[in-house]
Amino acid sequence: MGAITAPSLSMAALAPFLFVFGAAAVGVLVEAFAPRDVRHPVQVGVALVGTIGGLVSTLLLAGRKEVTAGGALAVDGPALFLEATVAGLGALAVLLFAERALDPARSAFVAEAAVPAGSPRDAELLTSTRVQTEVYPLATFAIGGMMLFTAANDLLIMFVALEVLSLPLYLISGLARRRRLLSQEAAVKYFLLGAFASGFFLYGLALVYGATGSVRLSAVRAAVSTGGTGVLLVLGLGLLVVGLMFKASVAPFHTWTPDVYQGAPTPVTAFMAACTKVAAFGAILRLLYVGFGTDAWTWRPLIYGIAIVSMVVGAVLGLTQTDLKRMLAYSSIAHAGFLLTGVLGIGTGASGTGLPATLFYLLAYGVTTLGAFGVLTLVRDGDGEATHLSQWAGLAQRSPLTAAVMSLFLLALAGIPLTSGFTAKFAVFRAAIQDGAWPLVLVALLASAVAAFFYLRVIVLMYFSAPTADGPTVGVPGLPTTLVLAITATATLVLGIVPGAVLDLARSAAIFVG
Amino acid sequence: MSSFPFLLVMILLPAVGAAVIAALPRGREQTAKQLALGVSLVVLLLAVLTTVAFDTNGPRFQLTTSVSWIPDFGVRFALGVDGIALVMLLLIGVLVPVVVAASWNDTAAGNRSMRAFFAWLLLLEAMMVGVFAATDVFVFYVFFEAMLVPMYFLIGSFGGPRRQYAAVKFFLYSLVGGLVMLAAVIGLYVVSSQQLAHGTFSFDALRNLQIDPGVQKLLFLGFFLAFAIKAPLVPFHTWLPDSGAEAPIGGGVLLVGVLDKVGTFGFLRYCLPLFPDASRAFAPWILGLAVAGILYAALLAMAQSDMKRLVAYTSISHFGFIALGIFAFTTEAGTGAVLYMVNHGISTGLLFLVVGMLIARGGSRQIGDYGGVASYAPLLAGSMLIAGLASLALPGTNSFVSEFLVLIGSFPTRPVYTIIATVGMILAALYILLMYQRTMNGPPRGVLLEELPPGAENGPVGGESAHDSVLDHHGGATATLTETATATAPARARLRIRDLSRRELAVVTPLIALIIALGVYPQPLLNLIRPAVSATMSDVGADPHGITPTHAPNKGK
Amino acid sequence: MTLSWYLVLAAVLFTIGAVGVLVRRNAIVVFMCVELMLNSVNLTLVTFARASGTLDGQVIAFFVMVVAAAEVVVGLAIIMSIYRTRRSASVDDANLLKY
Amino acid sequence: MHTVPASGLLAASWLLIALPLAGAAVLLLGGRRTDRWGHLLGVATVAVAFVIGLACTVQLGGMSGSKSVNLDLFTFISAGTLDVKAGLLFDPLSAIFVLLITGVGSLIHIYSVGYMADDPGRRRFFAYLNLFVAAMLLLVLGNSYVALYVGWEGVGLASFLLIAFWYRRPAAVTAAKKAFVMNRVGDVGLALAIFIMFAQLGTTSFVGVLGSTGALAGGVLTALGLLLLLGACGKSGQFPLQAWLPDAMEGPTPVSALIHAATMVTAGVYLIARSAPIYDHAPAARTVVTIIGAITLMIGAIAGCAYDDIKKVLAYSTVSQIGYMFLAVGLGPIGYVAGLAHLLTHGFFKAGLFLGAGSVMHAMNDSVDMRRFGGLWRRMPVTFATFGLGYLALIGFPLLSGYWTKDAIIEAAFDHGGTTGYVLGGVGVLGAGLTAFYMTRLMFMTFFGRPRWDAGSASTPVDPHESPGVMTVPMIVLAVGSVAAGYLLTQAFPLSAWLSPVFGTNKLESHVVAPLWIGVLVIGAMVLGVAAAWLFVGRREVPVVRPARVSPVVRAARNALYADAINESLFMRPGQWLARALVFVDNRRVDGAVNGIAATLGGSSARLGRAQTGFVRSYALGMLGGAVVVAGALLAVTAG
Repeated sequence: MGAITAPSLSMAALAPFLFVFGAAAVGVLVEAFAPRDVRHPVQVGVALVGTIGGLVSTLLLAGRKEVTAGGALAVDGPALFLEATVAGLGALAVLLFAERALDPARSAFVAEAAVPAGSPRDAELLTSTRVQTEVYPLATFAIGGMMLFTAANDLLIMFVALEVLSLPLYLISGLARRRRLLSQEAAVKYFLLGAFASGFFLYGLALVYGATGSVRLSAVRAAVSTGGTGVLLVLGLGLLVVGLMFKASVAPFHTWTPDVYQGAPTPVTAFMAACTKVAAFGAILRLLYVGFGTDAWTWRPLIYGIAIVSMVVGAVLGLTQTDLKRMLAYSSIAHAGFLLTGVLGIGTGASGTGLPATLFYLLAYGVTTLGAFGVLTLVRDGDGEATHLSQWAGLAQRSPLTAAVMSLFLLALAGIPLTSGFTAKFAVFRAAIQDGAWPLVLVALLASAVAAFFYLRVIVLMYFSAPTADGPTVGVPGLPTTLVLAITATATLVLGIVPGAVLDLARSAAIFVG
Repeated sequence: MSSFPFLLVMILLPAVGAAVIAALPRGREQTAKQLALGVSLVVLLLAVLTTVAFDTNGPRFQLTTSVSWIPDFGVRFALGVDGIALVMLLLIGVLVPVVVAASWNDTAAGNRSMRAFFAWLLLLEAMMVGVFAATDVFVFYVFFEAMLVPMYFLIGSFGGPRRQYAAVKFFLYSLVGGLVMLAAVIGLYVVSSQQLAHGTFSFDALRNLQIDPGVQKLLFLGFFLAFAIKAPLVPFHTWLPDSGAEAPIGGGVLLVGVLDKVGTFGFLRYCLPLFPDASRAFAPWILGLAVAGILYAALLAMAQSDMKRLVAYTSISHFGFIALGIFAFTTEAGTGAVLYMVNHGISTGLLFLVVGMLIARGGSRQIGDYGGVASYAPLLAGSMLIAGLASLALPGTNSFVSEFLVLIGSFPTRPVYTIIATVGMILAALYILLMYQRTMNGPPRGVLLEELPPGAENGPVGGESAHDSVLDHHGGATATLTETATATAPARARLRIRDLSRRELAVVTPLIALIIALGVYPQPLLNLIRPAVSATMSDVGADPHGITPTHAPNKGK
Repeated sequence: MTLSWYLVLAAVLFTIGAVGVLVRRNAIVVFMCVELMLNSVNLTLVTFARASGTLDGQVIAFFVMVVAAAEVVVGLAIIMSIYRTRRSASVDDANLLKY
Repeated sequence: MHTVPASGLLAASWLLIALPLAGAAVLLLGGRRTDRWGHLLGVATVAVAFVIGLACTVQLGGMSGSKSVNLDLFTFISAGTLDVKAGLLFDPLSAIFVLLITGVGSLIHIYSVGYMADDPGRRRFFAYLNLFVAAMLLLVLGNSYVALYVGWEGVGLASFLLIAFWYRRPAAVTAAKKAFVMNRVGDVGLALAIFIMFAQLGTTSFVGVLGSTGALAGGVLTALGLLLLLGACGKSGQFPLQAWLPDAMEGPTPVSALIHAATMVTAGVYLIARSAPIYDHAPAARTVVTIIGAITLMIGAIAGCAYDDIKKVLAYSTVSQIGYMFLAVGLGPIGYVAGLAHLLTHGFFKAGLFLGAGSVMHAMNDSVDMRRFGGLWRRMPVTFATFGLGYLALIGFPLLSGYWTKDAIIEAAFDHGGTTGYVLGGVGVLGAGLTAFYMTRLMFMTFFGRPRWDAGSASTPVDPHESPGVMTVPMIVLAVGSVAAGYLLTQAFPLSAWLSPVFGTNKLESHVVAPLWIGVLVIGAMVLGVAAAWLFVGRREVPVVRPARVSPVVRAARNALYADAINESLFMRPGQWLARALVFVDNRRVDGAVNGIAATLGGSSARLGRAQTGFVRSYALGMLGGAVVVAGALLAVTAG
């Protein structure tokens, strides 16, 4: 037993985490000490300062390559790129949380989560403007966890980050103000399944530890390079992958996704769909490329197969959905498959174009899907958001702008040129074909065509159908949502029309340390 | 002069115009129309100036513009035209103003606004110009796919009763083809990055690749499927009758007139030069599809009762001729095929417009609801006759030249296919005359006998209120009247079919003039087309100078 | 007794936990089964730590316990809230979201 | 074949086409403004064209050396090695056609001024007529097969427009379509022949093709000959494409006279004569031409005997007479001149007969039923006289036109030699007899016997009267032609001499059957025919209602030997059936496959969606299963 040596810590490299976690901690304190009336603005402010601070400090770190915190944290291109993505998207999600103009009760979140749904007190509070402001520190913690997830160079840190990002999400999934039963059910399902998946991840961690004697990815890599992959290591890898695929909602570990996306408050769904996907794929990339990159032929067939299953399941099941949030959930599953197509483009010795392509795809998809869910918050009837497809009939005639923005996001999700979705798809498919995976790409393309059908169906409804008499109203968004939609729509277009700079950035960022 | 970026302006101008129209406040429909007409006329002018600046003896691609676009993919926003693309730009330039004028008094159903119609129309024009002007495969692909969006909205928002089905079918069908092509596009890029220092999408660079025959076949099939759906070749055609029938007339004209030509253009521009070996290997099969399509679609056209569907099927038949000309691999047939693309755009465009004018008057697309229209609207009847004659390739009309060139050029290399294809000439006469005579000749029938609603005794004399009824009314009720109509009916006939208005005359006149002019003196266009086709033929390994006859001709001079 | 028996025991526990998640209806019990899975992992980790002669595995086990505790807090809160609404902790009753 | 460039007036021969074309354009585009003087413009353009044509012919006649004058106007189509010039060829052969077209055309234009005086569509009528003349002139003047083809289809269009001139009549509309489509069938043959020429020789000009026929293989030449014949059959109403011509009588009578008797339908004869060098090397194709001619001759003659519609009888007569011409040109060099001479004389007397029939119809409120005529000679003396002369010319009355030219054909047929010669000659003689029979029958029913027309309605009483001068004068001119043309063309100014630059001089040294005997035979047949007609028609009362119980032979003749029925059961019905079947295939199979894919996807989506049960425990099971599969797959990969 040697003396414990303090690990070397690069404070600068940790700055983004300090910002975000600091803001979260401050948020908790605010919750405890600030008077109720000022809590909401203060919490929003704190959360925004934390996330934007995280974003800015990440950007300032651009170009740095090191392993810090005793080798547990990587500060490299992919980590910084994805941290910035998460922080940026997180800030936008916080803005969606903070919207107070849409719901008559001035928030999408429940007034008091502890009051049982449907009780007299609940009905009383339904119209109250009180809000459970804990969502802001919770979300900030989740953002911090996600950033940590992408940077974790150590399976243990990865596990901790996984829990740090998951636990707040379980909670805020259940905080919807309206349709609380659904929301709570979503939280329970998400929690139980999430914990179940964590168990797999953890068992995988233990097996890898047993096989290599370490949970550090660099050590795993060294062990894999020298000794190949034994049964323990392979089983460990498989279980780790299962845990990560669950978070990334890749079929067949996707089952929670539609239910939770549908039940959770829409801003939370937006947050989950965008940020969790980014974080989970960050971890997947790091695990596979850094930890097992030298033995890609072990996991390639697996990812190949999972990608196909995910694309097909997402695209086909999306066809018959009648709820927009559920539909977007299946879309998210299909997109996870497309992303895996990019992950396959590892090349020889991680020289492929798969990594930058996947990074770009994550950014593009995150922005678009956040925007799409953002639009969903606008269209409302007496019982909250009107997410049933039939309610969207003729929306273009009620609110041309809303319909136009939604169409833009949908076309981007479908991968139509001149939107970010096309550039992203092109990038990942190119990477896969360069690695000889053209049959997979063909499947992916056909799946995109199938998926395009359900995106189109929404456009058909919005534009080509006559509006129903008792249709939903389109709320006039306040500044936060307007800002979010403006930013996401612009980004969707810019990434489609002039993606050069961002692609370059992704390429220059696409080198792992470790 | 030639340093002026004509092509870029021709893309940007309508795109900006579309944005401006879309941004106009509600109620400024008139401004929108005028703006659309103005922009489209300027584009026409630019197309003409481009033609003037084009040197037929110059390099293959001229008036090139090339800007770095996505360096990471090796994509340059490269534009340039050869003779083939140039004539297509001219066709676009002519058809769009005509379509704008033809849609001048259309009204949109429900709460929709015609501003959107004109905005989509201009956006479509920008995309179409981009497709033909691109010299970078990636740029081509981007426009190829993006073009779907405006057309999708045109069909879906302003189309007939089954417009939703038609729009989605159009979009998905094309998208499937396009996505398969995307795989091939990426594959081509990968091949280029293996052979060259870095991957590229530049057409000129790709043309010089030496691609392994097996890979060539796969890539060829990827491109071919997309183009075969777009063109469309039988059996990938079933979206066109639906789309053509449900599209608003203006959209329909551009759909069959220009949009579908992207398919045949793609065969010629991309399939042949990039994959010459595969093209040769697959040619017999494709020719089989083309010839089968000519007869199949012609027979189907004869059996249609819906005029717009009929015209759509005639187009499919004509696309068979174009494909025959392209895959015969002779300069004569290839030139004919390109000319056919232009001519088909003009003649079928006119046919579509005239049919649309008739439908706007009668409110029904069924042939059986009309009869004896010529008595009331001789100009309309005459226009339809000319359009029909051009469609059946009567000498003296433009289509004759192209059909003749295709057939005479295909015969020496592919006699059997050509002989079968000529049967299409007979069938063409049948389907055109069936439609023309049933609607225009004979005693008045159908809607012409319909009693006018009270209070409208004088019929729609002044304005064009008949347009309102295009989508909603009539249709079914008229069928029963048709049965009882007899030859003694004229006394009861209502003068609800007016002849062409001044505006409508202005729409059909330029097209008729082009039909006749290009029928009598097609050589200027042929001079533009020939060098590009020759170059393509030498790419595919055919004699660029043309067919060598079996016996040296006796030069009697 | 070799170390591998501990591993087998851990695996058996893990399996029991996993199967418990599948067969038990009560949300609390389901959650307990998850905890069983986590603890079987702890056993595995400690065994491996013993085998490799490093402390890392044991340290990780501590981390896992802490995290599990946090999970309990969150999980029970969620289950409580739905129980108070529905008067039932059966996971099969929460079945509004499907297809 | 050697041509010289055009000079003098011949350099302006394009005006021949341009003038009527311009007339048509002015009349069509001018609209109602030209209603008052449009018909005059129509007449004027054709008349001027006739004058120019005459002057050109005179210039041609005065030329020494080559009499083929070539005039290239502009490049029509040039791509690859294909180079088609828009150009004209003026030679003795085209000259006689130009004169026939513009000459007879002028007369019929003049006649139409009166005939169509009361029709509101007169301007349109003249526009179409001018269009026809222009196209027909292009057909005979073009210097390449492509130019010929352009004119060829152009006359088809004009014919279509004019048959359907009264477009409210369903019968007229159907007849027009039938004519156009059957013509197109023939056109395909012509088009394919052009394709072969280009593939083999790289050119389509008459000079290039006809000058190199020697280089071509026998099979190619036979194919060319047969394909050209197919084209000719379509245009000229020859077997098996003869069925459209009688129906074409639905058009106004001047149209029948000009297009469907005198000029357009003889284009097939022109084509075969023009392509003589091809047929010279393709004896098999040539034999087929004679056989087609002989068959058609008999079909036309037999059907002509059975109809009561005056125009239909004349139409079948035309079919039959063109059969004679085909028979002639199929006989080879000895028959060309005979056939063309018959073509010219036929142009005169058949046009005259049609104009006469038109005059009768004009008088009888547009009735065409001969059973309702009778005794008209008293009411319409001029018509009767001119019609009678045409009749005599047609049946080959000695010394009138038909006598000279038909005799020459039958003579040439016998001179062909062998059994074939006798058979063909025999058919010719038999045809002459039948011609005499049906024409005499027509004369009896129309002009002699008891008047059988009813009074008509009060507003339109039937009151037969002579036609106005503007109509009778052309009839008189044509009657004069009918009388004199035969003598002039065969004896006074022999056509053979005029055409010798084209066909060479073909003097037969000895005849197989002495011309005298042939003359006797033909006149005998004619007399028999007339006598039979007198026996069966002339001396009896003509029943107003057509007898229904007749022998199968008569019934077959009345149905024109069932040509329509055969076409219908062989092409139309199977075609319609096929089209309907294809509609089913297209909707259910081809489109059904597309929709089927969509339906399958939707169905599997719904079925797979059932797996999303909403139960946490089943989700967990799915995950566990997934984990097992993942682990298994990874193990399999490492093991393998």
